[in-house]
Amino acid sequence: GPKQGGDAQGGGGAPKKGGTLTVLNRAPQKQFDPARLYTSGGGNIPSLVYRTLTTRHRANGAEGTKVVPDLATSTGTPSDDAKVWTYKLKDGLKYEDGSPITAADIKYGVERSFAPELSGGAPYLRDWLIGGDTYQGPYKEKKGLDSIETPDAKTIVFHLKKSEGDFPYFATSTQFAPVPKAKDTGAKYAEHPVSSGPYKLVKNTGDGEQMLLERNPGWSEETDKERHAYPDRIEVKSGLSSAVINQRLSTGSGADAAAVTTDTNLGPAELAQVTGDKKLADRVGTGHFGQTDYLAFNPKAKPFDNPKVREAISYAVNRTSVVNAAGGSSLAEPATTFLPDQKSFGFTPYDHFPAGATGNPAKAKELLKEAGYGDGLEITLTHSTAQNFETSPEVATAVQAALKEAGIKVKLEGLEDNDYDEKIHSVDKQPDLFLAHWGGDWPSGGPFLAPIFDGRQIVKDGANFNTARLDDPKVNDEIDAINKITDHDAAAARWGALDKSIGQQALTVPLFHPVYKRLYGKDVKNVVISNWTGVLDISQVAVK
Amino acid sequence: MTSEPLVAVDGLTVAFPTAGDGAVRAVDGLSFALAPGGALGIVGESGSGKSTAAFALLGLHHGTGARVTGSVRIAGHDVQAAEDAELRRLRGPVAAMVFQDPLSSLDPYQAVGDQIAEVYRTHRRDASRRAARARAVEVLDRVGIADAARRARSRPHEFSGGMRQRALIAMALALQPRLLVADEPTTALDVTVQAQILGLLRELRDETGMGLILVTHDLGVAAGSVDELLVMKDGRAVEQGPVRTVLDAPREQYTRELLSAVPRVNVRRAPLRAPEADGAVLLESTGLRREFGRGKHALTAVDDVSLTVRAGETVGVVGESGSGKTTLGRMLVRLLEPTGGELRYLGRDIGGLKERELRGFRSELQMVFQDPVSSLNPRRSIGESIADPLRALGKLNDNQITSRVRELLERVGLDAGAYHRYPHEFSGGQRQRVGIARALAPEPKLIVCDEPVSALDVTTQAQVVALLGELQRDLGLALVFIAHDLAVVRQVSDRLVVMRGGRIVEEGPADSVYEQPRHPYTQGLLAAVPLLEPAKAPA
Amino acid sequence: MTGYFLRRALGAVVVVLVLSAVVYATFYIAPGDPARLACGPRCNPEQIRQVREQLQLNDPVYVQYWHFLQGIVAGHDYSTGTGVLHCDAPCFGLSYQNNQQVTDLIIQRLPATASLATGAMAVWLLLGTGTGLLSALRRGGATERVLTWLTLAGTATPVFISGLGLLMLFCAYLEWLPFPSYVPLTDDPEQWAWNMLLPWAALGLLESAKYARLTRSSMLETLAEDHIRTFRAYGIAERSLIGRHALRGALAPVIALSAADFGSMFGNAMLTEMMFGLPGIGQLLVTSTQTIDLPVVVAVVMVTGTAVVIANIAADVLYAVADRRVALR
Amino acid sequence: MTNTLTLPEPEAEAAPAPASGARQVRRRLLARKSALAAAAVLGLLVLLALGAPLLAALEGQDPNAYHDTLVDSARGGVPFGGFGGISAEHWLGVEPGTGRDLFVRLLYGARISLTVALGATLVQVVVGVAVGLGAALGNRFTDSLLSHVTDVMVAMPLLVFAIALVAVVPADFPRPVLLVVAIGLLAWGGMARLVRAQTLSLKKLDFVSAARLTGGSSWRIARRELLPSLAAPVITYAAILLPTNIVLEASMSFLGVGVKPPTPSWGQMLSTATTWFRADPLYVLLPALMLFVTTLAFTVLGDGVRAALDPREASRLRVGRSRRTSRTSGAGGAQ
Ligand SMILES: Nc1ncnc2c1ncn2[C@@H]1O[C@H](COP(=O)(O)OP(=O)(O)OP(=O)(O)O)[C@@H](O)[C@H]1O
Ligand SMILES: Nc1ncnc2c1ncn2[C@@H]1O[C@H](COP(=O)(O)OP(=O)(O)OP(=O)(O)O)[C@@H](O)[C@H]1O
Ligand SMILES: [Mg+2]
Ligand SMILES: [Mg+2]
Repeated sequence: GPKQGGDAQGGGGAPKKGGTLTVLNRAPQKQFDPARLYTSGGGNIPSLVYRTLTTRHRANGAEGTKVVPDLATSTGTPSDDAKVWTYKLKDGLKYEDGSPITAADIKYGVERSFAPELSGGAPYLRDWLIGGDTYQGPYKEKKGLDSIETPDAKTIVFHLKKSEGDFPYFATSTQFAPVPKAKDTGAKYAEHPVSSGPYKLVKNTGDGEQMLLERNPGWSEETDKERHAYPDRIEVKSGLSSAVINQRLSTGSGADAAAVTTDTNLGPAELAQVTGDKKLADRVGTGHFGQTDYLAFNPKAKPFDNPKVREAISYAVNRTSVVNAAGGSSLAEPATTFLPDQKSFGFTPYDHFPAGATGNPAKAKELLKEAGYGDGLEITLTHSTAQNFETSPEVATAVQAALKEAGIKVKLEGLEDNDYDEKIHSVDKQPDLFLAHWGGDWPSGGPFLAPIFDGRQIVKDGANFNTARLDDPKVNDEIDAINKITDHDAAAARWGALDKSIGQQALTVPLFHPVYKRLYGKDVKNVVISNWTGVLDISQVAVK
Repeated sequence: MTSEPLVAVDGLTVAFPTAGDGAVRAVDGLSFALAPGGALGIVGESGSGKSTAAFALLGLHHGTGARVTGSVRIAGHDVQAAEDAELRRLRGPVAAMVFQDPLSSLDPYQAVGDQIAEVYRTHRRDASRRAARARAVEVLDRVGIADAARRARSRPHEFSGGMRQRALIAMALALQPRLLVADEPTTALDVTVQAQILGLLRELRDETGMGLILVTHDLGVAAGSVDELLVMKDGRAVEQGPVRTVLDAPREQYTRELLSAVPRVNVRRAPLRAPEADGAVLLESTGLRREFGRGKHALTAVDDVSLTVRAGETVGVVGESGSGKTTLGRMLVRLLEPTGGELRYLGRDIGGLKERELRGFRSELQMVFQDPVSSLNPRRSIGESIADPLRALGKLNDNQITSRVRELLERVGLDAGAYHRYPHEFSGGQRQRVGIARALAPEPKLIVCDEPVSALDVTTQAQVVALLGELQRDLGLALVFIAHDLAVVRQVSDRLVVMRGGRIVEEGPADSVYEQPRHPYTQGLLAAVPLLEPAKAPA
Repeated sequence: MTGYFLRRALGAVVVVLVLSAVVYATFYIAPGDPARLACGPRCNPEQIRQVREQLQLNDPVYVQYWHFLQGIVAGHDYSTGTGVLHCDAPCFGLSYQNNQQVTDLIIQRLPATASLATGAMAVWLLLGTGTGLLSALRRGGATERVLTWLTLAGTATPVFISGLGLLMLFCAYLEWLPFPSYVPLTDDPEQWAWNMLLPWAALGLLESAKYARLTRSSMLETLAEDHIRTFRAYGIAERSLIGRHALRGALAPVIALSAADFGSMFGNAMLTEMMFGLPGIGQLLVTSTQTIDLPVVVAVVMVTGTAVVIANIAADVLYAVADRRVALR
Repeated sequence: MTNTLTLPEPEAEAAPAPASGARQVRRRLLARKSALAAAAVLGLLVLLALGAPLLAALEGQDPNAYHDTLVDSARGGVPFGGFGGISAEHWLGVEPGTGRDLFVRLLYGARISLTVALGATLVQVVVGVAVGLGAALGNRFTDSLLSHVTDVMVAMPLLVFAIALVAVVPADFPRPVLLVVAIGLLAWGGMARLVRAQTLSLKKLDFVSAARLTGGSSWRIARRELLPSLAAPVITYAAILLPTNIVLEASMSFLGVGVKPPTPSWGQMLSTATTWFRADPLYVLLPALMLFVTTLAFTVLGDGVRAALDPREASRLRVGRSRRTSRTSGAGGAQ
């Protein structure tokens, strides 16, 4: 159904400038180079320092899934069937040292993300830009990428290999942040990045564990409609355990009263405690991120080559216990579609193999019998040992318990997280049945469906996400067709339809969509949690 | 001054609870008295309750679980009834104690002077730190520690055994106690040092007029140092009286036995049989050497020792503590590898053989160890220990082994039924017998006896010496008999070797060495031996 | 003496080298490709190849290890793309994750771990040794029993439970203490101490039972020694008997073992560091293990191994200094 | 060589005090009420672990069955009802999130935890004693080699290696065995040092020399003369190692390399229960309590066994107590 998400506003009264905001995080900001940050991860603290061509609309809920201009005057002007994208920079854009931001700096920023020294980042630049697949970055190939043109200091033009209607969304990633070539120190740039955003990095110790951000005098509010920058200083303390973060936020003593977290959810135990306490419950924001947790099959392997077996498992799954294992109904919503239930993704409801709330073992058994497994079936389910409430042992055991009802004996294979990650994304070593999750790099059906179902994206010796090895020309053609559409809503509808039709093949069993519950300090105001990332947006928070 | 005696003990009984039923009465109805300034010797065999009685004088059994009855009065204090505080006031200023083992009786972490000063200040609250320290130096000087002011700052491990014993006496002296209780103050020392300490005690008594209770198992030591003598057996007083009376005209049979068991250095050994001077050479060492440690810290424990042991003879080895006797003995049976020189057994050089190569004739060279406590495995029955060498030989079956062990036990004067008993159930003398039985078991050709009797009281000592002699006669064993007690050695040896600083200083037929010592060191040793009968000087 | 230290130092070098080689080999065969991890979540084969080359992961393992050792002795130069990065000896290489110098990473994190280990040692010495002394001197008392149970419970409770429990109690419920957040000693000693209090308690508690037992036995043993009897026979009060004569001997093995444990805290206090968000060595070790950041893992293990080895030498020396009867060999 | 420092045994002595036969040891052990109680508790735990299926049947629950209706899904899956959902069907309540029965899981958890703890301790004792003895009895080279190997083991950050080891070993290797091996083979350094130090001091005693004179092999000497005397310190140390090993298993679970789900172990239960301190305290308390009881029992029993092996303890027994045991005294007329 429709989402109301992100309704929290924080403490009463209008937000004012000043004060210090504390960010309590789990993972240290190990990467801070704009070239190395991955799109969806690049939106939090880095977004305070790096401005990009376009950016997320900083608004609650579904409104926040919109893309809006940032350094550019518009979200981009497409031409040639969305193969060419042109941007004009706003006036009066400056770095922290007062020097002007130019289109060449943005080009340079994009180019350096190709350097192997600065590995990381999303694959789209390589896949989309003409010449991107062989380019080795400006350190080795000084002359740069021809497919990015800067006819003047304020104009930048991108030439793509194929139509990409979603380019404006992609242009929100930090690779599109300007880097002045003269100040580039290569691998060491992250130690002293040149800020284009409202804050500059003052201190960074312990490998991104403790950071201090202060106002950037070069930034002007007039050129930036999205970031508010209320606090004078932002202090980041990470390397904390999630239990401690949530406990600190709920206690809120001292500086913790003006604290938020950008990477930590309320866990089930904490949720149980928070919901019992009205005062605390008021300080919880809800966020949705376009993500689906699912069971992935290898339909080329026995017994999953038989669609009936896959369907039987779809029927047998007990989504209530799976949701409980994932933290309960406040932290996970049962899913029957592969696409997240958000409009921007083109969500189109369907439930091809209705299992009801608690599974339909009878129907599953029936299908198994038809498939020739009337005497029972023994399969192995691979999962990660990381305690993440998604691909973790708890969820796996919930699936195991449900399939047992249908006469399927499930052997669990828990892999250490790295091992798990490498195996499930390797064409050769991929397990036949495993827990997987997939989140959108931006809120659109394209980055959600294409990597999973586009037959041309089966990656032989890199990270493969098309784990069903689906290579259906009809699907591939439809993906190409939708990519040409630059009207987001129109594209969304077609993505939804595509999802529904692929769903009939039971290549995956969607299990649930996670929901984020974010606790924040008692002095925190103007809390914005968009459905783009589901993360509390620190550029909006005020502590006065 | 009252006419009250300094010490009045009446019906003292001390019982230790045991695991089994009831308790051990270590002291049983003991009564005696000591006038101020008097000196009483308490003698008796090991385990007769001497130390237990001495401890009771200072109330040291308080709070240990031992049950003490009877009355003990020291200078008018009722020790039995005294509170802790009163006891503390008594200990030191009124009655001070000097313990047996000077090695362990001092705090290893503190300077000797500080320890004495601390004791002094505990009882002289008005004394300043400086005064206490001065007093410590004074008493250390008094007991004959050279350069006392400097040595007061040394820690115990920097002192020699004799110096430590002096320091303990100095500690007692610092408080000028009216009574000094000395529990075997010289057993751990050489004869020469022992003579000095006994002389010192005599001097102090003359000087300060303190009373002395001297606990010892050595009648010779008591003879020269006390006025009165108390002979104990099984916790009871057997005989009591002026020292000369008791020694010269003992009334009790037990006292007579005790006296006759005391080895006399000035008496020749009764020849066991016709001396066969030309027995075959069994073991021969030439220029044997042993070093410990490396580099700067190297210490040569045995240096250039050449020695011949013939079949069937006994070679006595004497020398002061640390002279290398044990080291030599261990090398002879190849428990230690020599660092230099040659060691021949039946003509074969065994000095450098590996453990594996030695196994073949291990059983032919045996040793009886100095310390009866550590030489038996406390966790195995003595029968098993004795049977071990037989098992290793692998010639006999289990039944034969058992009967052989029983035979051996009887041979050394133990009950054959003792097979299944554990070492702690035996007295020191009995344990030493077990050690001998174990050494005999594989029918060796040579036994090195390392101070086999020094831990024993005179009666047991005499028994063990007699046993060894008997065995030698019957079995034709060769013995190397190590001891620091010259009198004991004289009883058993055909030939004598005197060691000092790792070297042999004198060697020869036993009688000639004892009667005409050539080396001044040997002469000094012989002169220092305490004698039961002061009238007779060594011939 | 110098000979002794030389010999021990040589042994230490051997131990640390073997340790590093074992770690290198183990992590080399452990699943997970560092190049892929460094490359990012969605890398294509070409990118992975480039990164692998960049990280010099194509060489055989022994060559990589040799280069690593070379760096420690002679330093190493790395390309940053725009210039050259001098990594002076001892250079443990660059982190695969973000090209930080491993040596810097470790140096930044040593103070927190050292603080943790020091304070925890104080806790186990106070609590453990105190309990041990109490139970040696006053067997069967109520205080002794409670303390003994407390230390045993501490040993039987994983630090992620006891740590969180302490946080909940003192920071959330009673609000007596702020939630710990590491403040360097050099910045503000008072804040440093306040913030370290709970981590110290949690880690110290874990070790206390061992020390309680060690102290108790050691004390009983010392009290049975002859020299104690000497002073008792001279009317010295029980209290100074213990304080002046028994304590030192009894504590010698305790201090020595503490020194050894202090060393092992560098590599083994990771859960405490994670629980309290201390930017320490152990935490670095865990995160780098998870990302198979080989230079960091090996370097940290070498540093913690060195700490252990040095601590062991210190323990032996301390023991010999405290107890002169023991000779160093 | 390397250091001889280790945890000395409680009431260690320079020369081992006289001891006596197994019968007397047993008698002394039986005389200690605390040791008896501890043994009883441990026996009960083992029985509970062994009888887990029976008791589960008695309660009518399965350790892995989900009960979705018993937990409040909207509130993070906290069990309905007070005290963690204790009811007639679920005697100790249910697990948050899944509704699995805690009583049965605790019992099944005992199987793993006790196996891992005892197994790993056993491995540590065997390897530690072997290496320690080897170093103390071997020649200079052996000693130096083994001591250095011990140093390497001690210097290894344990958890990290355990993680690596678990990752390297194939996933279908039985996990409890792997945990036993991983913990046991990584953490024997302390034991080896203890044994080496004790053996070196025992070796100086004359009864070992006497045994050498019998011409027996080194192994024979070690087995007959040394091992019995090493038992006391080894047992005491093992009693400390045991809870440490259970905690280690818990820590490994916490880091995701413990037993495989859905198998329960106390460590696994503790590591997932961590955050439930406030919302469902019983969930944390139950495994924690089991762990504590086990630790206490092993410590007390270890103390008892050690004391029973020490015959000096006999004279420490109060007279009143010794009378009660007099009937059982049969062996040897000790004084
Ligand atoms: N603490 C104790 N517990 C039980 N029995 C003890 C204890 N102390 C001494 N005994 C026993 O009391 C008896 C007397 O011992 P004591 O030490 O007084 O003898 P001793 O005459 O001093 O002997 P030695 O000449 O060997 O020193 C011995 O049988 C001994 O075993
Ligand atoms: N294992 C050893 N390591 C170092 N030094 C030793 C060792 N054994 C003996 N020594 C030293 O060698 C010297 C001779 O010792 P040994 O035990 O042979 O003397 P001893 O004549 O038997 O003395 P005692 O009469 O006291 O038994 C002593 O200085 C002693 O300290
Ligand atoms: Mg005595
Ligand atoms: Mg000797």
